Amino acid sequence: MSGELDLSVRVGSVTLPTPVLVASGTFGYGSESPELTRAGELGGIVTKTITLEPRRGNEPLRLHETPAGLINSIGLQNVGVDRFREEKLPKLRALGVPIIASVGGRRAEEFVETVQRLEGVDGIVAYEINVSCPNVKEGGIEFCQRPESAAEVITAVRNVTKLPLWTKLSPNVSHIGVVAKACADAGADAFTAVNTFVGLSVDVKTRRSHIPLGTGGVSGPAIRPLALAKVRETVRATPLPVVGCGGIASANDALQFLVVGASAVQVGTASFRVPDIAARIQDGMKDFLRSEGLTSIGDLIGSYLDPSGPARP
Amino acid sequence: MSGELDLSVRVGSVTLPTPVLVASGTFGYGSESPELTRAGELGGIVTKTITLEPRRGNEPLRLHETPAGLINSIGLQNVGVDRFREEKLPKLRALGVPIIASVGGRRAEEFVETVQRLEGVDGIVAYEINVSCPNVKEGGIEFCQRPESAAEVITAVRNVTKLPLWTKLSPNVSHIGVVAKACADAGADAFTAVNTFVGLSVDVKTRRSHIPLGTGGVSGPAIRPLALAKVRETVRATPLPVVGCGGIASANDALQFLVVGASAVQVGTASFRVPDIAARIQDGMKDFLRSEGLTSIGDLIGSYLDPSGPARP
Amino acid sequence: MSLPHPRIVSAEILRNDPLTKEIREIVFRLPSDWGPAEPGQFVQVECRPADPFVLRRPFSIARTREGSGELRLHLVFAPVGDGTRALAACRPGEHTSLVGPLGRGFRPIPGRRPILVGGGRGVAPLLSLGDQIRKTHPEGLLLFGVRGPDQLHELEDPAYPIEIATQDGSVGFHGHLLGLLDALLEEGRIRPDSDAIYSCGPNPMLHALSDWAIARGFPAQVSLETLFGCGFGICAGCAVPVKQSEDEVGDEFGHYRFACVDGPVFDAERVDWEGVRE
Amino acid sequence: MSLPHPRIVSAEILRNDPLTKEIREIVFRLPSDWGPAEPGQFVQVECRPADPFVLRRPFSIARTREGSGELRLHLVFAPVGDGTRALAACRPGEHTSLVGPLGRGFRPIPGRRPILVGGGRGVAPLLSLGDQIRKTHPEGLLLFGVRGPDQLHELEDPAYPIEIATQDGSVGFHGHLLGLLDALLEEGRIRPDSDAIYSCGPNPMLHALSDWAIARGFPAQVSLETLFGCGFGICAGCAVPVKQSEDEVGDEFGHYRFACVDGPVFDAERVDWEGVRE
Ligand SMILES: Cc1cc2nc3c(=O)[nH]c(=O)nc-3n(C[C@H](O)[C@H](O)[C@H](O)COP(=O)(O)OP(=O)(O)OC[C@H]3O[C@@H](n4cnc5c(N)ncnc54)[C@H](O)[C@@H]3O)c2cc1C
Ligand SMILES: Cc1cc2nc3c(=O)[nH]c(=O)nc-3n(C[C@H](O)[C@H](O)[C@H](O)COP(=O)(O)OP(=O)(O)OC[C@H]3O[C@@H](n4cnc5c(N)ncnc54)[C@H](O)[C@@H]3O)c2cc1C
Ligand SMILES: Cc1cc2nc3c(=O)[nH]c(=O)nc-3n(C[C@H](O)[C@H](O)[C@H](O)COP(=O)(O)O)c2cc1C
Ligand SMILES: Cc1cc2nc3c(=O)[nH]c(=O)nc-3n(C[C@H](O)[C@H](O)[C@H](O)COP(=O)(O)O)c2cc1C
Ligand code: FES
Ligand code: FES
Repeated sequence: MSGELDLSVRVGSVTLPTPVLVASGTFGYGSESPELTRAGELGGIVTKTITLEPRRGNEPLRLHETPAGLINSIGLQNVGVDRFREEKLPKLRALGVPIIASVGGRRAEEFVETVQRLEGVDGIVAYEINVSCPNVKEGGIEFCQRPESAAEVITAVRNVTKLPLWTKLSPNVSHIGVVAKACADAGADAFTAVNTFVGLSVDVKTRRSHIPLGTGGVSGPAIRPLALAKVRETVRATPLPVVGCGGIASANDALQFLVVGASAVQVGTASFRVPDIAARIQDGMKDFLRSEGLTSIGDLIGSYLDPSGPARP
Repeated sequence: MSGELDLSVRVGSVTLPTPVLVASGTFGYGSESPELTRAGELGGIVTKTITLEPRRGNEPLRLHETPAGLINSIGLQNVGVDRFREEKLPKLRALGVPIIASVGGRRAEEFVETVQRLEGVDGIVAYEINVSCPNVKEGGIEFCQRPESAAEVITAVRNVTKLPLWTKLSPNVSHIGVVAKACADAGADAFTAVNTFVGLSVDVKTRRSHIPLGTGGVSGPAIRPLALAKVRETVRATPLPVVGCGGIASANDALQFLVVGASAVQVGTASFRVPDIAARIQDGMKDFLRSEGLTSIGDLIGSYLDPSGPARP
Repeated sequence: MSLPHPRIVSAEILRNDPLTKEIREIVFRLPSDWGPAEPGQFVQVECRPADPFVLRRPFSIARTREGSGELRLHLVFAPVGDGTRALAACRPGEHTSLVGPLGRGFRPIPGRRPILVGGGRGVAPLLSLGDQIRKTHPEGLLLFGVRGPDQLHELEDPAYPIEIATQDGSVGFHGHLLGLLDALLEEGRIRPDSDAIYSCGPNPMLHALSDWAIARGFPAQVSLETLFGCGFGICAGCAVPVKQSEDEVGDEFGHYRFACVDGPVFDAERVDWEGVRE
Repeated sequence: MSLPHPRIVSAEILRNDPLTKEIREIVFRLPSDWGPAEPGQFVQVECRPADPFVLRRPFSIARTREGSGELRLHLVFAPVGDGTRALAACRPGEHTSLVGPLGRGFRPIPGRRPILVGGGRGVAPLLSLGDQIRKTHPEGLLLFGVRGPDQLHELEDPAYPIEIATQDGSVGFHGHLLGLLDALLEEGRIRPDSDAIYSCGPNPMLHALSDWAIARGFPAQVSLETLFGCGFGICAGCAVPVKQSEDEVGDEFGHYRFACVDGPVFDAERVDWEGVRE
């Protein structure tokens, strides 16, 4: 019975076995405790954002819990592209799951150089271009807050790879659709929407932020309705596929993103509490398909009855 | 002992007996069940947004709960300025609490006309100019998403009143400081930051939004860290006072806004669960002052040790 | 209205037991000076006291019982979602917070025999109505329409004789409440000139009942359910569309009323059923 | 490492009792094939099972006891914040979810006499360490430093003789743990050439103890506490600054290690205490 259900989806030219991926920076390098996380069953793994040079990341404490949310300030701690390729990627590949390499940087040239060092390496099905990390001092969020900057990065990377480019968008903008359009024109193949929302929490006794850098990025169920609105806006802005992300913690949450038009979803913070939540969400999707008498998850994608009229008119 | 504690604050030229106000649209006209809400003890009451003509508001269902948050789509249902002045205001005035009249509209002229009909009326200490409501089809959020539009409203209203103008800012923008600056230049006296975040929640069975209009505004504890970051940004952008709002549900929450530089705070959604939460927050502030050996709430305002350096450099 | 002011009270749970597979009864201990509540009024309950970020849920007051310096408040409820399921899991001895009594209840019509019509779990406010009017209205009927035994529970000391309609035919009249009403009307056991209907239940049932009653000339009052934000008139979340009469043009809320303060009980003919989400 | 894979289990609470005013013990029933855990490993516990949006909290495994097809897992904890207070309110019979065993525990040094040093509520992992090494290391000492009686609890069947230091002087040595260590060193009851220190407690105490041990030539291992996001290496939230040795330049995490997978137990000399938030 369950064999008849088709969870596979396409994100542009990439076919994924299921629409449930794990989000960048929330699943280590993908190979941590694979039995605990049921990593081998997933639709895809987006790696921790990789930069050209190793980065030590931000000073602790890096996390602070808020109502149904989490502020983080990791600062893109990562081993750098070379050690990623040599040490992390082989283990990750062994899981047999599509790998999306998340790439970050301070300048367009860093993105380009990083992508070049990953080119021709087996197992990577797409790049996720992280132009939206709010937790690094230079660059980071600035790219998305000026559509030209984000587009510049995409143009530059587009020149050095034929692999699909997913652009990870920031929600901290007035019009996410404008940024999406600029990136689409520059050669992006898909979008991941969204990264974290800028947030702040203060210890009133010490008069300091709970996070040494001040603000951090807010993720988790608290942001889900905000993220869903941004995803819908992105879906309507261009004809490119969108991978939805933000606060997903249940099959119902994930299905909402598919209904409003996301081709796939990413699960982030929810894995911290329930290590195999992404796989459980897949199980829940199957239950939902059965209860609706559907056989393919594709039938749900974009099925939203939008009071503002259809998307992509 | 408690008599020695000074909770009074100034928002520009307005002195408030305490820094805790109730937010527009979340306290009716201020005179509903005053015993239950302890309305007479508050620092101030911001009225439901008043428009020139009565408005019937949006089609139900108008609310949907999300993790630690609430999506609303009320649509500025209100009795219109004339009936507000004749019927609601006298009852409100009887509470003996400073009244801030929230004014909304679709065009600058509507704001002007509404304010004119409130001019000279006893008991109003300031206007809150709502250029940030995301739940009405025309106008609403558009004002804040284009700083010129928001500024145009402020300029127009500035011409017809000498009362302080608080501008209620939308958080749904890339740079709230830019909007604040434009409004400051146009003659605003203070800011209320922030209104609700655009959000969406979908019923996956019916493929429809839980709210007939599609998106609504998200409030409640879920948005608190996001709102606090926006308030800090607003505080840094201009020398004008800022009234903080968004997700406040405890004294600790409220104090965080004061620490980052807000001169006062507004409590919204939290009153729905605990009708007298604003008064309880005042009680909690006193406890905090005592525990810190402080006598005046003013000593806390702006005491944030900002890793990005001091505000208003 | 000279109703007592609503209060916030922390109440101990004395009992929380299933009545049927789908329906439970929960009993709270309240201070003896709480209320008194009008029949049809409701309370706003913190269903998950440990989680401070969830709104309260509204429940009609099913019964109040006085004795030994305290008041016992009975609610009858169905665990249908997260909030009500959490309430079902609360144990005797635990405390939770209630706000109430709130809202405008039934206004029994003097001289008319009450026909109380409850659908599904909607029997709660009719119990308190029966308790309060049995002295002034000694004659009456209590009609109870349910899907089947999973919703059917014993009523302790009902004010009036009970007639039951079950959709599965397991007990009483086989069919819907309207079928039962038709039958009673036909038999002359209920009469539009001398009776009045007071009802509570799912919105589609209330809609059908209202149409039925209006068409046949019965005065009817219905207790509506919708989503509540606050329960005491400050959020404008609980809008119920009402028909506007000529002399009400320009009335304060356009054609919306607030279920929590203008209701939850409305005259059946006042409700604009086309606009009610069912 | 041939540690068993960590698992997600729903565990019944068998006991949840105060040991002192500040310290509690909670006991879970686990499947008998759970673990085995290394001493110093921890579990991630859902402290408020009804609230699905709160992260788990880490607790060191204090003891495990086998018997009749099940395993009993003991944690010793202090209710200090919302999560631990909610855990304190959980009742026997309720279930909650645990992930574990997780992390890298103590690596007892063969041939060296163990000196277990616990500060405040930090005695938990030392109990499991004692249980596991008492056979291979029959001699040892257990030092326990607390503020006063509110933190001082009986230890059932301790592996080694206990010495207590209390800051208020109510029991045992009057003063801090370091004072007690000084005294023991002076008396020749502990010796850097033959003993090894294993410790757990608040970070400032571990910092002071590490400095003390390193200065006197004791090998020392400390179990660190910091904020955990996940507990199994996927969030990078639990960074602990470590000193980098020459041959480690360019090591994968700059000079941060993850407390949850590289620790929580670290060699004392490895930790860069200047960067640890205390
Ligand atoms: C004045 C009033 C009196 C009430 N009295 C009783 C009573 O005596 N006994 C009783 O069992 N229930 C009563 N209810 C209904 C009760 O309040 C809801 O069942 C409860 O709020 C559901 O909360 P939940 O968290 O369990 O469900 P949710 O998880 O919030 O919702 C579960 C499902 O029910 C729908 N839903 C929830 N509440 C309502 C509603 N009020 N109207 C329409 N759809 C809704 C949701 O959209 C969702 O599909 C009353 C409601 C009102 C307004
Ligand atoms: C590996 C490990 C093992 C642990 N073992 C035990 C144990 O056996 N028994 C026990 O009682 N506790 C133990 N702890 C600490 C325990 O996890 C925390 O007390 C708990 O997470 C606090 O949760 P809370 O929700 O009650 O507090 P919160 O409300 O989250 O915090 C309360 C206060 O404590 C601070 N705080 C919370 N956790 C930490 C932390 N880990 N480090 C520094 N400050 C913190 C917060 O900043 C806040 O000021 C351990 C921690 C770790 C990392
Ligand atoms: C601890 C943490 C680290 C993250 N690191 C990255 C990162 O390296 N690159 C990136 O693109 N997004 C990063 N994110 C953002 C997530 O990928 C995701 O966009 C965001 O958390 C929203 O999804 P969620 O609510 O499901 O967590 C991180 C999020 C968290 C919580
Ligand atoms: C039901 C509801 C109605 C609201 N109506 C208005 C309004 O009429 N005018 C306005 O400026 N803000 C309105 N708001 C926004 C609040 O004033 C406040 O800015 C927002 O809710 C954030 O604060 P909170 O999280 O404390 O609720 C409304 C919010 C809610 C929840
Ligand atoms: S529920 Fe808030 S006004 Fe009725
Ligand atoms: S707590 Fe997540 S990596 Fe250590």
